[in-house]
Formats: sequence, structure tokens, C-alpha cells
Amino acid sequence: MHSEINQMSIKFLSRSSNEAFARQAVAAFAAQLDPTIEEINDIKTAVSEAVTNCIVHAYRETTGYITVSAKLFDDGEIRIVVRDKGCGIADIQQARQPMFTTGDAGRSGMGFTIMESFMDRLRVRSREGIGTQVTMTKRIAARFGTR
Amino acid sequence: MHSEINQMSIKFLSRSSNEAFARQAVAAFAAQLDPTIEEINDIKTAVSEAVTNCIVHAYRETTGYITVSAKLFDDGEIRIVVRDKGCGIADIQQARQPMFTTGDAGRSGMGFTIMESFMDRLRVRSREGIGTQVTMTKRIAARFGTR
Amino acid sequence: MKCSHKRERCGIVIRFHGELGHHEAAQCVEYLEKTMTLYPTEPIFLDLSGLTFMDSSGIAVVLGAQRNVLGAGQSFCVIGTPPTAMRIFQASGICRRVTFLPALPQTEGEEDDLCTAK
Amino acid sequence: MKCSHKRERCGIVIRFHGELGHHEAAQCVEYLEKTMTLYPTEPIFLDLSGLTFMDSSGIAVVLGAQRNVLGAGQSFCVIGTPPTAMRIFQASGICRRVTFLPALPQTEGEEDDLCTAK
Ligand SMILES: Nc1ncnc2c1ncn2[C@@H]1O[C@H](COP(=O)(O)OP(=O)(O)O)[C@@H](O)[C@H]1O
Ligand SMILES: Nc1ncnc2c1ncn2[C@@H]1O[C@H](COP(=O)(O)OP(=O)(O)O)[C@@H](O)[C@H]1O
Repeated sequence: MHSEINQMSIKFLSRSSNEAFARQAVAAFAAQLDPTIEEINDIKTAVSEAVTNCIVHAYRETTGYITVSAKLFDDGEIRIVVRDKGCGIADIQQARQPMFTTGDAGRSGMGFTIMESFMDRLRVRSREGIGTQVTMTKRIAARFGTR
Repeated sequence: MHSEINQMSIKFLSRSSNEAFARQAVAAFAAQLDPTIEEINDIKTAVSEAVTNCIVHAYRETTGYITVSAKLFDDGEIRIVVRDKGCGIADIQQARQPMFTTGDAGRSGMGFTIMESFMDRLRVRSREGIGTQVTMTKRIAARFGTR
Repeated sequence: MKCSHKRERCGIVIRFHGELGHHEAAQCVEYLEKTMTLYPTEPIFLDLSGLTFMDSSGIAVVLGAQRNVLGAGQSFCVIGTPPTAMRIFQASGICRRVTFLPALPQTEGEEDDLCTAK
Repeated sequence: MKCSHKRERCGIVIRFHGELGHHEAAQCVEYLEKTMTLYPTEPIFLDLSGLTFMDSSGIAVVLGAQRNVLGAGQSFCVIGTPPTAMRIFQASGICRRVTFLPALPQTEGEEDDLCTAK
């Protein structure tokens, strides 16, 4: 079985002061799946990476809207989509390589690698000049038969 | 001066399991104004009352979307708008009376009274069959010259 | 939200931990009713000191519990209410009908124990 | 995010408390640089035990700090890294270039102190 049980979306300006808001909001929503502290941290980390990318790369010289939506499924899966209407990515395969970055010294090029290793699945879709959409899923294991 | 410095909105299904998400998300956003723990709690409480009203009253027999948006201003004000497309309120003045409720035994009729006393200002607009919009503002005092 | 209870000298203490909003209220009411059925002849103390959040849903939870306990001829009392939750009870005026105490009343036995322990 | 530092026998310990993401990274870098300027002739220990969250922004913060300290001819070491932050450092491979220790190394003086205290 894999049917949707809940959903939400948040929309906010690409200011770095909103990064904490975004990861905490997703964590508060994901809490319904009764995750462990480590699972919640994995989700916060992945969301933080994806949202930071929108702020730092997609809207590098400008400010725009970022949308984060999340769905919960009855098998304990959470699916998170982070979307921007920024500059887009020319070569996604290259962008996903560990250590590849077009950012400044503050960027390590490890964002996608960390999203991949902290979540179960990562899909990146992007079109130059249109925007980028990052979809991440993670299955939260049932505990004490709570589901 | 009173100009907007940041904004966000969240949209979610009218399930009671989303109440905690809504108040925590607003609290995470409001944290940027460096509020005291008490101020954050006031905001969480007011949001909780307004969102519960959408779930319990607006979409009493159904499920619908609830939107919570928030704006921050440079004088430390936060303005929160909670919106539903539910049944609406026939008589707003009556609805705002302490202890007035059309709900079951679990409702005390104190929701609007608490929103009023925990926030600085409360405005309710509603049309039967169209929906309800609750606007609440609160000024967060500057501390240690952080603003 | 977690509910628990334990027997003290003065009666049964029921404790709520975490956030109490509309979503959690049903669970609290159920736990209260179950526990009162288990101990129908004991005074009930509702300990709210573990609440990290409460909205107006808490009002009906407390009033309902008091109605049941008094109906069974026992005494009912709320203890350890955090200041923010207290503001909600105060706004609602139920403080005129429900007894709120800072902590469990010290029973004579306990005072003795304390003396011996010293 | 809060930054603080104090002098220990073994050198200067700089401590980060709270969440470290991209937004907070600039503040951390600034604090590190300011503190290194104050103590240019001391070994630097970066204590991450107070971090409740860290994303990949922490990698560049640590690498930049190490570059500056080593450049000034001093030693640099990260201590108390929480397990979740450690997973990020491990994924990035910087553990091969930066020294991570569970806690401050015990200096001989301190061992003496401990003995005397006993
Ligand atoms: N939302 C986005 N919009 C545009 N470019 C992006 C976006 N996300 C990632 N990129 C590109 O992919 C590269 C690699 O991203 P990532 O692995 O997260 O590392 P980092 O953010 O440290 O550069 C970025 O440097 C950037 O060129
Ligand atoms: N969003 C809403 N949609 C429809 N009716 C509402 C809404 N919010 C409040 N009401 C009406 O106003 C009354 C008073 O609300 P409130 O003061 O919050 O107390 P309570 O929620 O305990 O009933 C409710 O009982 C309901 O009839």
C-alpha cells in the first residue's frame, strides 16, 4: 500500500534567514510519522541543503520565492519537493558530483551528495532560466507498532 | 517606519494532526524577530486557536485547505493571517463573545478571546459559504538593541 | 503528548507531558476516564507541570475531568500549571470553579518521612 | 547560533552553540578570524559539541579555520563533534585532512591537578 495521508506546502522568500524556518517546518510536519531523532535530523539536513542551494545558486544575485512541499504516505514514506524559479542547472550530472560547485569558498560542493546519503532517493529536474525541482524521499521505519 | 522585511505562507489539510505543525512553523518563522519565550508562546497559542477553529468549525464535516501566512516588519511587528474556505461565520460579533461556541463539549468558546488577549490586534472577516480570514498582529519588543 | 499516572499518599496523580492542543485533547480525556475508572474511590490530582504548550482545548479537558471526579464523590485538583497555561485558565474564568495548587499538598505522613529522613 | 571562546592549558577553545547552516556560517567565520587575530600564537581547538544542527556549510567553516591557523604556524583540531555532524564531515572526506578528537587532549599539568585534587 502506498496512499497519501497528509500534505503541506510552504512558500517563502530566498533569504538565508528563512533556512532555519524551512527545515524546522518540515521537521514539525514529518514528526507525524514518529521518526527517531536521527531520522528527523537527516530530513532537516537534506532540506537545509536543498533550500540553501535555491538561495545561493538559483537566486544568486536576486531574491525569489522558494516552495517546499511534503507528502506523507501510509507506508511511512515522506516525499519532499523543493522548488525554485531561479537560474536552473545546465548539467545536472556534473552538478551532482561530490565536490563540484559553482559557488564561492563557503560552498563545498557536497550538497547533493549529502541529500543523497541522508535520504533514500533524490531526483533533480532543472531547466536553465526556468528553475529547479529537487524531490527527496525517505521511508521512516515503524516503531513500537505505531502505524 | 513600517516596511515589510520577510514573508512566508504555509498551506495544509484541515487535519488535527497538522495543528502542531502550523504553530511550530509560525514559531520558527517568528524566531527571526528574536522574541522572548513568552512572546513565542503567545504566538503559538493564537495560531493554535485560529487553526483549530478552521478544523473544528470551518470544515466541520469535511476536509479542506488552511492557509497561514506571516509577514515580518522592520519595527518588530508580525502579522499572521489564517484563512479557510469553510462554512463562514454568520454573526462575527456574537462569535467573538467569550464562551460563545457552536462546537461540542470539547470547545469552550474561548478561542477568539485568547487570540485577542495573546496578540495585540485581531481582525475577523468572514462570509457564510465562502470562508473566514483571521488577521492577528503582535509587536515584538526589541531586546539588547538587536534591531 | 504523553499521559501517565502514579499513586501518591494523597491520591492518584495523573500527569500530562508535552503539547496539549485540540488534537491531543481526545487522548487526554480518554486517559483521564480510564484512570478514574481504575481508581473510583481516590482523590484525583491532575499534574500539568510537564506541559510545554496548551491552548483553550485544555479548558474543557480540565472541566470534564472535574465534573467526572466530583460526580463520583471524590476531590479534584490541578497542580503545577505552567504560567502560560495559567493565563489561559485565568482568561476563561475557570479558576473560580477549579482548585489550582502549585504542587501536591504535603500529607502528614510525608512530613513525618521528611523528619525521619533528616 | 552563539560563538564563544576561552583559554585552556592546551590552547584557545572556540565553541559554537546552536544550529550551523549557511545563514550562520558567515558569523562563525567572522568569529573564528577575530579570535585567531587575538591569539595568533596559540593552538586553536574548535569545540562543536554544542551544535544541535549542522549542514554542509560547516565543511567550509572548518576547512577555512584550519587553513588560517596552520598558515599562522599553529596547530588546529576539532573536538566534540556530534555524531550527525560527523556524518557530514565523513561524507566530505575532510576527516583525512583535519584532526577530529572526542575531547580536549589532557595536558600533563591537568593530570597533576587531578592527582592533587584527589
Ligand atoms: N537550485 C539550484 N539552482 C541552480 N543551481 C544549482 C541549484 N542547486 C545546485 N545547483 C548547482 O549545483 C552545484 C552543486 O550543488 P551542491 O552539490 O549542493 O553543492 P554546493 O551547494 O556546495 O555548490 C552548485 O554549485 C550549483 O552550480
Ligand atoms: N474559521 C471559522 N469558521 C467558521 N466558524 C468559526 C470559525 N472560527 C470561529 N467560528 C465560530 O465562532 C465560534 C467561537 O469561536 P471561538 O471563540 O474560537 O471558540 P470555540 O472554538 O471554542 O467554539 C465557534 O464556536 C464557531 O461557531
